[in-house]
Amino acid sequence: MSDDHGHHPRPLSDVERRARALEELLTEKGVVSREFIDRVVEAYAEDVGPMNGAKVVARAWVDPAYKERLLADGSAAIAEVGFGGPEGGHIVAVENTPDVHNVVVCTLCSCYPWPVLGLPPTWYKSPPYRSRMVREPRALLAEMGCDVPEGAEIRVWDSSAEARYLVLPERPAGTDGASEEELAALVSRDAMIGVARP
Amino acid sequence: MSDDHGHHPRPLSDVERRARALEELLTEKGVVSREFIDRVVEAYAEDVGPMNGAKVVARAWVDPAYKERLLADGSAAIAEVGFGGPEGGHIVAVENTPDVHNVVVCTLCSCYPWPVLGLPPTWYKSPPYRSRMVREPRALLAEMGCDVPEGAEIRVWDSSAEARYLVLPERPAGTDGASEEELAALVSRDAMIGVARP
Amino acid sequence: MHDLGGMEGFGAVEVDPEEPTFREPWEARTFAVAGGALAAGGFNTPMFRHAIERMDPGHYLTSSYYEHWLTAVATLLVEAGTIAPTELDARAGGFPLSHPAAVGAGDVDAVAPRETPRFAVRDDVRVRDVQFPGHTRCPRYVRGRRGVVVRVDPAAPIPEVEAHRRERVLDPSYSVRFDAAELWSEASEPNAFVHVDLTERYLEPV
Amino acid sequence: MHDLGGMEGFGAVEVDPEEPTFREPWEARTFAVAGGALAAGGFNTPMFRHAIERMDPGHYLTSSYYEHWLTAVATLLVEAGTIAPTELDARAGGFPLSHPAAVGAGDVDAVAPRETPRFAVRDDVRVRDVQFPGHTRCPRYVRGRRGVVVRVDPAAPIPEVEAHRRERVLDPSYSVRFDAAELWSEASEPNAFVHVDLTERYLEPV
Repeated sequence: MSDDHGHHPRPLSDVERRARALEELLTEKGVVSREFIDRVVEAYAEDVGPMNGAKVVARAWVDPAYKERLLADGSAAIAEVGFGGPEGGHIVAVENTPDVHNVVVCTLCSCYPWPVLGLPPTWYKSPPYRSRMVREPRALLAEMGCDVPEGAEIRVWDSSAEARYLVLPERPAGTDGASEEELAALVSRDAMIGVARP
Repeated sequence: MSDDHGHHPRPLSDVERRARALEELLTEKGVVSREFIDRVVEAYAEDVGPMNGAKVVARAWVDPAYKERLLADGSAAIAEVGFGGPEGGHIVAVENTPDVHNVVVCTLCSCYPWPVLGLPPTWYKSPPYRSRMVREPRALLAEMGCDVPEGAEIRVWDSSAEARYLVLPERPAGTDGASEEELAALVSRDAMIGVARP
Repeated sequence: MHDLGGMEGFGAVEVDPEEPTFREPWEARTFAVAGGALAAGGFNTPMFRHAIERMDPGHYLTSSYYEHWLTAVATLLVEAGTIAPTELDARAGGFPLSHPAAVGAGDVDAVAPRETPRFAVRDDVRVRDVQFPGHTRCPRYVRGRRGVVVRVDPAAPIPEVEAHRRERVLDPSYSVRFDAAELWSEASEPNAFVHVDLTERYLEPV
Repeated sequence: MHDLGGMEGFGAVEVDPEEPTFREPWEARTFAVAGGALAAGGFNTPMFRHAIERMDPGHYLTSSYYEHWLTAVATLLVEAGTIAPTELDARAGGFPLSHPAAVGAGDVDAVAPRETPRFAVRDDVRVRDVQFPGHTRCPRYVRGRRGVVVRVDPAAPIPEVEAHRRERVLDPSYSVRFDAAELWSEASEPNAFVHVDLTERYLEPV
């Protein structure tokens, strides 16, 4: 059992008791080792996912040839920058333009491009987001603070199979002199899901 | 406040606290009177609903002309026996035969013929019953102990508008000499919903 | 979450053969309070049903029938200004209400009453494939499906109009018979039929 | 209960901008335990997803993402005989599991792998109107609807076969574009399109 379990000053909640029961049983039976669990927990403790995606987006903004490769084969172009792994085998980058706004959802579960965005936030996994984004995307985007111009087409991508989507936002105006690093700092996770503009 | 509230030896549950809050607020504001509430509670305390339906069924078993009237205009024939009231304005009786088994559900809420069956049981209002009876009636009926012969057609009635349904079960074999009163004692609520045979 | 016909995953039907009419005293009192409050406030049945339908789906599925009533009546009274959420919270220590309606009176067209049925028994019909984000009595599982009229009923108030405009406007009404194979494709049971009661505006000729 | 696309009544999306990757330590540990246990038991992703999908709908909607993981992993391990429900209950004081599967391996036909796509970009297709009571990745809201192929993807394992027969059998795969008006009729937003990824067996030519 990890040290974590010694730190609770309050009684465990129901779900905490269940999580502990399962962990204890599986480690006692040798199905999973404590070392494995601790190592995974540590690996994901500092989730730098969205920073990876931001680097990819910034590179595409400054390098037209890279952008072309990214839109043609997302996973390969992302691997060039050094990222890959689980949920990254078939990443598709979709490009926002003045006429097209892309947004990503997974109505059936919570599919998400881990190598470039990390693990998904709670709202992305929530029933309101999953139920509404395919049915009333413009209204929901506005509610979330992302107003899409009336004339622009909205493309919702429901990741129902193997592809995982990364939205390539429009490069903000007035950033002509910015370095790739400065540009990456402007790219938010939400912009790469498509619920915000960078 | 009624006496009921003095009888709790244990702390109130969340829903009890809410029910009490609403009752108190509405009586204090004069929206509903305690007398009205007590009177309704008393009126429904001894719910004789299914006995009413059983009398109607027994009458139809012994009186072919009555049965004809019942199948032609349920509410009118039921009024002859003295029953009526809320949720009884348009009762439709559907007849079981060796070739046809009828069963009633309300997928959208819990519509039910109150004057002849009383208030519905919890299972009738439950998501498993409401979701499954329209999709796998034969399997669900078998699960509930009501085996419908393979050759018999199953007719599920989803009470989605004004009509409320009463199943007229088949008269059991070997009851030729029975009186109307004896027959009524054989008719169960579940048989009149269609999830049992009398 | 109320439109449950055909949904999967709910498990076995649990029957308590000894169940009384009301399992606990608060259920009987809520039944009575609801009846009185709905009458006093002039809330019609479609409004009441819609207030239940607007409950958060997780709350709807994990609460009992009379908790649905309690939540819906409190919601209607709060929306009418009769009681304040703070009053409820103060006494109950938290009182979850239903979500606000997604449509208002202006979203439902005023229509003229109709009483002469367009369809007759044995007519083939198709349920219009419409998705209305307010109160409706057209179950999702029959939308777009073909059936046959088996009974012509007296004209009945249109649920959408009664719930959202508080007007009783009549429309012809039918019982429509659907073959299970039409509703559930390969997953259907043989020799099974579902009869659903539908107002004429939900139907189109085939 | 997982097939949420287009369902109504869930209210506003609540965003916590300060949310860490894991909100509580048990979530991180469950994430790790699940990864280890799924690998050790040879449970594939469709089996894991199906175990989540088999949660009681009320439980599904009122529990967090990692409680879904916890429930699904425990269910798979109990079904495999690795742990006993009594062991879980004894330690946790109650441990709700998912419902049993409605279909078994015998309910899913063995099929031959296919890799050559039948459809091309710009082909019109219709989603087959099939209702399968097991694991599927064909969302309900597109069944019976017309769309157009916008991308041909590498062949992908058929979810039904992988979940229920534990076999990876490939089928061509596509991204299909649907006009919102085709999906939601009068209630749809203008100038909106939904792209859904579907394996070929879900599609038929128009």
